[in-house]
Formats: sequence, C-alpha cells, structure tokens
Amino acid sequence: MAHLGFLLTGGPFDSERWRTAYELGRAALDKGHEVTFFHYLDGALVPVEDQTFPDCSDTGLYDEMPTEKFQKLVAEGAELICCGLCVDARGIDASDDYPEGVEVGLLPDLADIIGEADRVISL
Amino acid sequence: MAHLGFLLTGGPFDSERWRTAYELGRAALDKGHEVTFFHYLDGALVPVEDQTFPDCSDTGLYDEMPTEKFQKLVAEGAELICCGLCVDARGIDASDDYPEGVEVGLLPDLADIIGEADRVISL
Amino acid sequence: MKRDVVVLLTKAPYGRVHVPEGLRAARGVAAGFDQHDVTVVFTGDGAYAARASVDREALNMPGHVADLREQGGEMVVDAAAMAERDVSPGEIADDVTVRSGDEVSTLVRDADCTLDF
Amino acid sequence: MKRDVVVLLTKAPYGRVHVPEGLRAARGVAAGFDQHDVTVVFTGDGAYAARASVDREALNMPGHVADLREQGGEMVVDAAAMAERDVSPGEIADDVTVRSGDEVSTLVRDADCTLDF
Amino acid sequence: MLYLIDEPMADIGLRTAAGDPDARVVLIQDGVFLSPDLDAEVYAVEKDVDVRGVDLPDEVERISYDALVDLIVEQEVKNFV
Amino acid sequence: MLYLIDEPMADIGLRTAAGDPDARVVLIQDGVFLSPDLDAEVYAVEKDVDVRGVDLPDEVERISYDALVDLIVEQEVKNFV
Repeated sequence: MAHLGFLLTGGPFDSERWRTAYELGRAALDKGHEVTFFHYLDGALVPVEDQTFPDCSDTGLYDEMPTEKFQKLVAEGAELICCGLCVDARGIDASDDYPEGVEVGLLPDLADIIGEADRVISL
Repeated sequence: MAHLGFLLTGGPFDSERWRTAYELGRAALDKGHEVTFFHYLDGALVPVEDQTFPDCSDTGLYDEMPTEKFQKLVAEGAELICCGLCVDARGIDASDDYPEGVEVGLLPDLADIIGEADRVISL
Repeated sequence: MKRDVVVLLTKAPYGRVHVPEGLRAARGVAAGFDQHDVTVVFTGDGAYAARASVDREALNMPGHVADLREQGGEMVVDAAAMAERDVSPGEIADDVTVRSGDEVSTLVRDADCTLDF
Repeated sequence: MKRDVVVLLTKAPYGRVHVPEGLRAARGVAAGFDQHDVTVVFTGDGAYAARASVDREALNMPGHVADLREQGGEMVVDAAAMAERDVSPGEIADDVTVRSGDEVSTLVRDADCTLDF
Repeated sequence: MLYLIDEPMADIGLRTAAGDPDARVVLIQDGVFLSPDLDAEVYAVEKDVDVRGVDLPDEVERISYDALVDLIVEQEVKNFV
Repeated sequence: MLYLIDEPMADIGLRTAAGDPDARVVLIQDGVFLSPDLDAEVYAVEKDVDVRGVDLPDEVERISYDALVDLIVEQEVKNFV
C-alpha cells in the first residue's frame, strides 16, 4: 500500500484539476492506497456544500458536483484538509459550508503530507 | 451622463479583472455616469461577504477585499446583479452571503444592460 | 435598443465552464426583451470547441446551441485561430461557419458590443 | 522524512494570488516539522516576478521571501523562460539566481517532489 | 474606436485593431507587457504598468482610470480582457 | 520517472522529460492536444482524449486513471499540471 498526497489549487469551475484529483484519488482508494488531499487557493471552494448546476450531462464534468464526489472519497477514508487562510480569504464559514469530514488545516499539514506520502501530485 | 455596463466573469483570486471593473466603475461614478455590473461565472464570488486576507499590502491588489470595494460602489449608486444560476452553482446563499444591495438576477438582466447601456465592458 | 452582439468563446472547451456558459449567455442575450442579434465566435483555444468530434453532450452544449439557433443566432469559427492550432476546416461541425481571420476582425469591429468568455 | 522540494511559480505575478501564495506555501513547507529543503523556481510567466522592478510590496512578497530565506530556502529563475519573454539577466532581483533551462530541468528531475502555483 | 487589450486575448485584439485606421489601443493588466506594432495611438494603464515595473516605449502613453473612462465615453469600445 | 503534463506547463514539463532517458510521459487534461517529439513512452489519459475528440498518433498509448495510479505507485512522479 502506498500513500498518495494531492495538492489541489484549482476551483470547481476554472479547470478540471479537481476532477483529475478526484479520479486519481478514487482509483487509488479502490486499490487500497492511502489518500490525502490538501486544498489550497481556490481548491478551498471545491468542497463547499449545496452547489447545484441543473441539467448537466450525465457524461460531463458536472454529472455530480465536485463537493459530492469528494464527500464520497472522504466517506471511504480519504483525508481532505483545506488551508484555513484560503478558507477565510474566500469568506467560507467552514462549520456551515463544509460537509462532515472536511478538515481545516494550515501549511504545516502540507509539509507533513510531503514528508509522509510516497508520492505527491500537484494539480 | 453615460451609462456604463460591466460584465465580470473573473473571481476574486484568479485575475485582476474585478479590480479593473472596480476602478473603472469608481472613476465613472465620480464623473456622474450610471454604472451597472453583471457578475457571471466566478464573478459571483466577488461580492461574498466576510472575506479576509490578513497582512496585505496597502498598495496591493487586496488593500481591501473585492467585496468591500464593490459595496462602496453600490452604496454610491452602482447597480450590482449576480447571475442566479452562477450563485446556485457555487453554493452561495445569497440572502446570507451577499451584503445589502447586491441583487440576484438572470440573463435577461444582462440582455437589458446590453440594450440600455451606452458602453458595455466585458472583463 | 436592439444591438449586434458578438460573443467570443476563447478558452479550451473541456475542464472549465466557459464554452457552455458562454453559449448560455449568448442565447440568453438573444432571447431577451430587445432580441439582440447574436453571433458566437469560436476563437483562440475556443476553436477546439467548434470541432465536430468534441463531445457536445459532455459539454452541455446541445440545449444552448438549439436555443441560440431558434433565436436566429449564428456560430462561426476563426480560421486564424484554427490555423495556429492545426485544426482544419474539415474538422469543423456542420452548424459552425468557418470565417477568415479578417472576416472575424471585421465582424467584431462592426458589432455594437462584444462579450467574451 | 526530509525531502528536496521544488516550488514552481509559473504565472504572471500581478492580478492573481499565485506568486505570493506560492511563496507562502514554499516557506510553510520549509518551516514544517521535517524542515524540507525548498527551492523556489520562477518559470513561465512567473519569470516576470523575478525582476527587480516588480513592486514586491504590492505583491505581498517581502514577508514570505524573508521567512523562506531564514529557513534556508533558495530562489532561482529559469533562463529559458526569461529568454522567451525578453527578460535579461540584468533585470533580475539580487536575491534570485539565474539558472539555465537545463539546470532548472535537472533541479526539477532531482527533486523528491514538485509543487506548482 | 477604442480597444482594451490584455495578454490572453492579444492575438485577436491586435488583429482587430490593426484593421481600424482610427484605432486607439489601451493595454491593460498583463497587456502592458505587450509591444504592439500598430499604426495607432497606444496607451497603457498606469497602475498596471507601475506594479509590474514595466519600462514603456516612448510611443506608449500612460493613462489613468479616470482618463480611460473619458475615452470610453467618447467612443465605442471593444474589449479583449 | 513519470511526468504528468498539461498544456499550460508543457514547455518546462517536456524540457525536463527530454533530459531523462527513462522518462514516461502522461499527457493529461488539455495536454492531450500536444504532440511531443520525445524519445520516451508517451501515454494520454483516455477520458481526456475522448471528450475532446482527439485522434492520437499511433505512438501515444491511451491510459485509464486506474492504470495511471499503478504507474504513479511504481515510480517517482513529477507534475506539470
């Protein structure tokens, strides 16, 4: 078993980096690897609850909203830490706006991931 | 007196288009022009309240947060309409997350701005 | 007042909302009270989105395109942007017209207003 | 475990938070429990940020740079990215070392981990 | 006609301005790094120039937001920002 | 070593991979539009290829996220995404 760490700096609507992070995290969890996400900059917007985008294609980027996808990974054991400074900068109220299991951390958490993970993927 | 319409699609942290929109809106209001903003896509994140970014330079992009700057323009008579679909897509609770005076509209409002304004600036 | 509006789609289509949401805006502007005349121009990396082989369904394009056409809106692609990206005219979707770089510039200059996504 | 970390700053400095917040991350990673060795590389449009004439104060850079240096972190700029943008070595700030494109590639290949902003 | 031009849309923006004998071009945001080869009056937004530490060529004139609004009101504007 | 390469960072990514005789390159996101001239095994993420309707050259191999995770676990990875 390996430990994969992800640094995600992209938001839900400006790039598909969140989707790549999700797909790789999903595949890694399915193979029994350990997965940790550190969401930085607009990555902190990804787990915000109650995002809705009606009439989206079942085969497209928003078949489900990013937050729903990451909630599933968290439920299956992935760790998801958002940078607290980035959270505050975006006016996110972590206790209200984030679902259960999404943690707020700081850069030392990223430093720990870099020290502990076998691979770090920056997206 | 002229009427300037702005379409803003950039968010608070991914480009300085919000700042250009603000500066032009500010200068236009000071000259007695009418100013309307339509915030679309990540532009809907710009007026979200309670954004804080400590220790920012007084001469930099975040001497004040974008939301504070736009609140001043609204207080001085600018109209600010956010696209409702974009608001929902981003999990923004308009009544809680937007300050007084920020309206939620739809694309027909953009169509009206295009029909009514003397100039439309897309940022 | 009814206006000639050019909507520029400038970004690569997949992975961000700009092409589908730009099309949504285009048809919204065409359908408004003034019934503005709207031309959508695929330019820059947006030229990729004008290719027939793009998965329009995955991009949520079909509904917006149908509405836009119903409002009389047109879609064109910038041949100058295509050339820079090695996209050939044969690759372009049937409902998009290839226009030369000069024709696109003229279209933009003659419009009352341009929006870009 | 202590790692060699390369932090790539790839975007034009002003108008977005990537350069200052990338520097914040760099010094945060250098200051963590493992005290990772951190090299910041200005590349792509990030090369503009390595110029002495940039208003570092307006970019909120000074505090992060001072902290990074205190942790032993280094800053280098990619000469290949400079050349593409007509930025000459004489324009680079004193605390940033100019390295050739090959040297930068080697630095990245030899690192344990790269982060990019 | 006035053309507001930033770097990401510089290609189509400059092409479009080049075909207009009455073009006035305003370089804005990262657009101030551009050196357009145009037979037109070229301005650069002074705040954007200053924070980036750009040395403007002599033929490019600095412009404030205040003066830019006047230009926008005086003539039609096309945006590439 | 594995190199994940998207379009915005293609320049430094491809330069870096070119100097590694054991490079395996994975084109990802808009990176699947690239046609790198490299003496290396080149893969392209199949989901990214399919939605974009890209015709891959013969020498580029499609890869699933599943297989990509295996490659990432097998060897060190450098990201340009």
